[in-house]
Amino acid sequence: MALLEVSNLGIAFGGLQAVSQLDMTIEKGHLYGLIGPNGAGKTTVFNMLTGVYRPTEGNIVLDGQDITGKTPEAISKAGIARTFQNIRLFDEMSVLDNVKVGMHNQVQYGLWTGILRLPAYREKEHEMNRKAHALLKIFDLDGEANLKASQLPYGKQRKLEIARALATNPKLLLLDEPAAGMNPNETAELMNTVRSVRDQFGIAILLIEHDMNFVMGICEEITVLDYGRVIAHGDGKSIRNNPKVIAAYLGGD
Amino acid sequence: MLSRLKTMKKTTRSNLITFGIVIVFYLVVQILSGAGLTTRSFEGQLVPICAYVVLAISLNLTVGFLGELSLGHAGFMSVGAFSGVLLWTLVGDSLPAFVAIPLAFIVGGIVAGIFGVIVGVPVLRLSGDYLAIVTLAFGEIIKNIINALYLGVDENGVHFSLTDANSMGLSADGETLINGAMGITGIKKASTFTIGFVLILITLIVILNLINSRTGRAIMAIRDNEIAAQSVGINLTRFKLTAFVVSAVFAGFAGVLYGLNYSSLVASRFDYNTSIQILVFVVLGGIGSIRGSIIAAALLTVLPEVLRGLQDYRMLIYAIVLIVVMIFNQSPQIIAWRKRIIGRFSSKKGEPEKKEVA
Amino acid sequence: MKKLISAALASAMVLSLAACGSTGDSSSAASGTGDSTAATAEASAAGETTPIKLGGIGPVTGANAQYGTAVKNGEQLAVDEINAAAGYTVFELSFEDDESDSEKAVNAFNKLLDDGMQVLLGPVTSDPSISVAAECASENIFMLTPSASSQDVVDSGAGNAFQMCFTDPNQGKTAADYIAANSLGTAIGIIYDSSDAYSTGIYTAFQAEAEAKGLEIVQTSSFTADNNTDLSTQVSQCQQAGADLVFLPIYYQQASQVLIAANNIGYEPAFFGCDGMDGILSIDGFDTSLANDLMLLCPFSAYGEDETTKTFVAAYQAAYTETPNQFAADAYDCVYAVYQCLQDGVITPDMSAEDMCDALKTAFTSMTFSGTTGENQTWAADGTITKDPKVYQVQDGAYVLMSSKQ
Amino acid sequence: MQFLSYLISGISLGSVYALIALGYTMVYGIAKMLNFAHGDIIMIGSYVIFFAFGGFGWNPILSVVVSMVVCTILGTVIERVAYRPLREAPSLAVLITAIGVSYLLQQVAQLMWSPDPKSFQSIVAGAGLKPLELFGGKLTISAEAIVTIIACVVIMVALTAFVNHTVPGHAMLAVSEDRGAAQLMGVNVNATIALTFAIGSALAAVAGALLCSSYPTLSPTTGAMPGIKAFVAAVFGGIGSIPGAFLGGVLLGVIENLSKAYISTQLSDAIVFLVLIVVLVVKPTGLLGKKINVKV
Repeated sequence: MALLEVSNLGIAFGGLQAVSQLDMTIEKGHLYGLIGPNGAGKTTVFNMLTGVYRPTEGNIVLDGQDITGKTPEAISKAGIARTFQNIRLFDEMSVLDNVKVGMHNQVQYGLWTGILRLPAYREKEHEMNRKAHALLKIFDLDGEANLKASQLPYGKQRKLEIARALATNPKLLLLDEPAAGMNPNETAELMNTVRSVRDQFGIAILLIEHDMNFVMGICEEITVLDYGRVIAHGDGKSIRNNPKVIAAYLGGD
Repeated sequence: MLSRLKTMKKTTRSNLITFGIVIVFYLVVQILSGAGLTTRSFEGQLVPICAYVVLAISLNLTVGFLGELSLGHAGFMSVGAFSGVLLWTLVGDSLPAFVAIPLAFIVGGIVAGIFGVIVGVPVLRLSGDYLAIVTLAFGEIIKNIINALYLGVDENGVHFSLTDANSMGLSADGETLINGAMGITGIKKASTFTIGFVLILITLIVILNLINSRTGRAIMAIRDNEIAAQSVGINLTRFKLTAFVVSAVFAGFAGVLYGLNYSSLVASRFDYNTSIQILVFVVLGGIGSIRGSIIAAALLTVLPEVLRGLQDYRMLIYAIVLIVVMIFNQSPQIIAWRKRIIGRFSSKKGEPEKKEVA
Repeated sequence: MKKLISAALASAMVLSLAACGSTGDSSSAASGTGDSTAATAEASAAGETTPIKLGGIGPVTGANAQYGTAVKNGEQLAVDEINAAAGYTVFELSFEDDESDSEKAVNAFNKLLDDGMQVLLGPVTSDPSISVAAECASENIFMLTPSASSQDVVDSGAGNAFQMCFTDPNQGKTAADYIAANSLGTAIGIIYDSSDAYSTGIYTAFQAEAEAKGLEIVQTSSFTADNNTDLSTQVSQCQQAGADLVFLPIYYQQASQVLIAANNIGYEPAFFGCDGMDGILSIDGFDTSLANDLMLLCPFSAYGEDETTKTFVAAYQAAYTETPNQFAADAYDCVYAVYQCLQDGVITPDMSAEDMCDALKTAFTSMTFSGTTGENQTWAADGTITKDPKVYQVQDGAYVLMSSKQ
Repeated sequence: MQFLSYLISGISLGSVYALIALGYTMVYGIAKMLNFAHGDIIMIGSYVIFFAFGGFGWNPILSVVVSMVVCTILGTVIERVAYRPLREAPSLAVLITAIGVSYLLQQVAQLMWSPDPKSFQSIVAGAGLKPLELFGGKLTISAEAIVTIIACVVIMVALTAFVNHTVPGHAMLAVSEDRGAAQLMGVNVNATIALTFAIGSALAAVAGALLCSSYPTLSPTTGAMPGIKAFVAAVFGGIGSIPGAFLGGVLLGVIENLSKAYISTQLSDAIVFLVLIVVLVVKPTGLLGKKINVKV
């Protein structure tokens, strides 16, 4: 059984049909790309998958569990994590705490345990710190653990967002334009990181990206969206040569 | 010891310094007072200072850590004060003080907490200035209702009225407990500086521990970015409410401390001006800085008393000080100018230190 | 670092202000009581006794500042007169602001004690007075309030707190009795301030007594400090209910609004107020013809013909360019009541505040005092005053004593 | 008939709130700050009229104009000295400063004009307007109420037209939408905000004239409570919206007066505030407020 099965998904804002009849199947451990011209509805798909928007039609099934229309909080618990196109970090908190917030539902203890500093507090905090430092190390952020998130340079902020998402222990990770604003070197490095994350954590990754080299170089499967509809689906090679995709990107319709 | 202080986490060190300031202040005052070196005027201000410190710390939880502006903090202080003091007048004579006083605090805190839930549930659906105005409205409602509340007991039981004292229908030897705008009178004073000091310590322990825990991180995450907080699985309502209610409970404690310090208690004391006064402590001390709240609350409570010599110009000067300090502390241009001046003195230190999260 | 700097700055400001505050203090005191300073110099040269330190507390800033200011002026005037007449400084008055708040009042009380206050003439409003009276009880300080009229004030003072004014219940009861005895109204409307202790206290007693005397109350309307901008609804309610006498146990400021609102809708019942009404004729800009026929139960009339009142009013007008109201008169009397004890040898300047308290308590409960607010006033052991109630009616911008049938 | 009379006095009170709320909402919409001192500018304006009209016996219109000039200067100076340095600071900093300014104005007024209340002579009656009698004298509508309501409507319409159809008005809209972008487009942000304060303060003078004409007690704290109520009214209607301020103000006045008349004179404020809360919980941006969508 596939990890994520999206069938006939659609959403309308007022009279505007932003996404319609979207079908998508993501297998466990796959690297999956979602591309399309600006305004094609890619981020809207992310927002439906993560519960920010409630779809007006269709179903989303994650690992056999129907999560259609659930709250972002419930979906996070179910196993989808995401990053944002415009970075959304907890700016005033430390880099380490950003990741620890990501573990909110992974390592738990109650209000009173925290206030009264019961033995469980020390134990759980220790566990969190250990895991968080390990995650930061993967993204080469462990040196900056005590800085404020807002003090990180842009590229590192993107990485921190991925680390925070991973801290929620997801089955599926959604990356919204992870390479935006990066130079070719950074992009190449990020490609390696994304791959190694997939390998190391064994999770599936769905990403939106405008950088075609990035998408083609990393994704095993790609869906192309235009005007809220799927216009193509397949591996990198078949997409690259698909006339509909070329037309959509060149605006020739 | 010192070397250990250096190696420990920044947050822990900062918290220890805060505790240190409070404890040293308490000890110094006790020593001076024991030696007869303090004035009555100063000693008389100690309990209100403690109450305001607790209020400022608790409001900082809402404003600084949850990131929501509350203009109704005095309302929680009010219900806390009235319920705690009411209990004290009822059992103060029959129970020993070491039981009755903590009981008054517990009751005040619980009632304020219940109001925190009642107010918080609708209020926390809003945000920004809308939230601020609704908290202000709740504070004024509480004041308005307590001002019109008459409560009494006689041999037939408890009587109450929202119109006037006569319509309670108390019998001749009945006792009026809350007398509308006159509130509660004839309160036996119970608050002391030591009680206030203990309350501050408890507040500091609870709130600092809360902030540096899973719950506190969730609260701050909501402050920094609601959408991202949701996306990592944080229940917004639950943690917003937690912060708001904890804040209300401590405002209630502070209210009890304050109420037990005077022989009369009136609801009009807890109006929006008082809420704003507490907010001034928080903003002036630095939003999100507990230590700042403590220092600002203490200094600004003493300031009008120090200015007494100015007679009629006292509050005028207070207002000017407030404006000038705000501009001096918060204006980006002036902060830049200040940094240049400081930079000139400390330029030998080399590169500017990287700011870490306190 | 930033915080350190700010803290340093703040404390520096506080210190510098404190410094200029203390200088400001002495200079203002000097300029405020020019002749008394001269008198001090003379007195010390002549080897006279040290002055008795009087303390005053009341709101001189904030929403109730007009009452505190009147009291401050009244007390200062009496002190200046006494000092000038004696030729040396008999009394030294320091007056502290309480913004009509318990916390500030207790702070002010402590400050005054630090400064060596021997007798307290204040506070002005009820709630702060209750709190300060409790302090006076525990510190054994004599407190004489000019205007805090709640019964709770004397209760809280446990024998140390005395009033120069009627208690609120007393006023309410007297007003009802007077209205009933003189058949001033058959259908009575009441407008009172439910957020104010003074107003509520009078109202409660009035209502109970009116019932006992068979007066019919057809309408009770109230307002609060927060919704007193518009009182026209309350006035309309009384008109609707057909009230032919409206009882106004409120302060002159709001009463003037009631009179204007009634005039606007052509409603002309009889109006009856209490001592808080005094001052209505001297509101700047108020058309005093609207107050014609207004009755008020008040121990003091600035239009009185007796010598004490005339001297007081003339002196007050000369000093402060306005007509004194009962706040000022009560305050003025407070100083003279203490002065009477001094002249009687009950107290001497070298007594401690505690001793003075004991002496004054005994003296007050046995003496008779005549001042601007009444002849032959006496005090009960609990601190409440007994004096002849007087009802005045406003005629052509002055008070006329009403013939009473009691 | 009695109901109608209560309703009209409610609308009249509400129009005063609305006038004050217009000033609040303008400043909020453009400068994004709650100007807590607005009520106190009204108080200062009223004192100016009290002395000009009541004291010196000037023409009522002239008195109001003089008061508008004084308030405009005052408002602009306050903006320049106390608020502008904090333009880029956290919004709470400006809020606290505004509260400081509010205290300051009250203290200055008390020191200059003593805390004793003044009885304000109606400028409306002074201009020779008479109350309107309807139904053979059964219903009297005061001239003050009529003038207040008309003035309020006229000012609202004029403000809306100004904002939508003039160059400075467009600049205000631009600054209100996006201060940074407006600056890049060549709008002088400081001048626009100063202009907003000038207009808001001039409105405060008019509001003060009408407030005190209808409710004639004037003291240094006169502006405080109407200021807070008007602030509530502005939020009620949807802060930043000019018609919203009008609607919010009028509704607030009506609710306040009807609850005084029919429910409780003591608890009218509790009722007003409760209605506000209910409205905001149902409609979180006020009656006519814009819904803010956060882009994810």
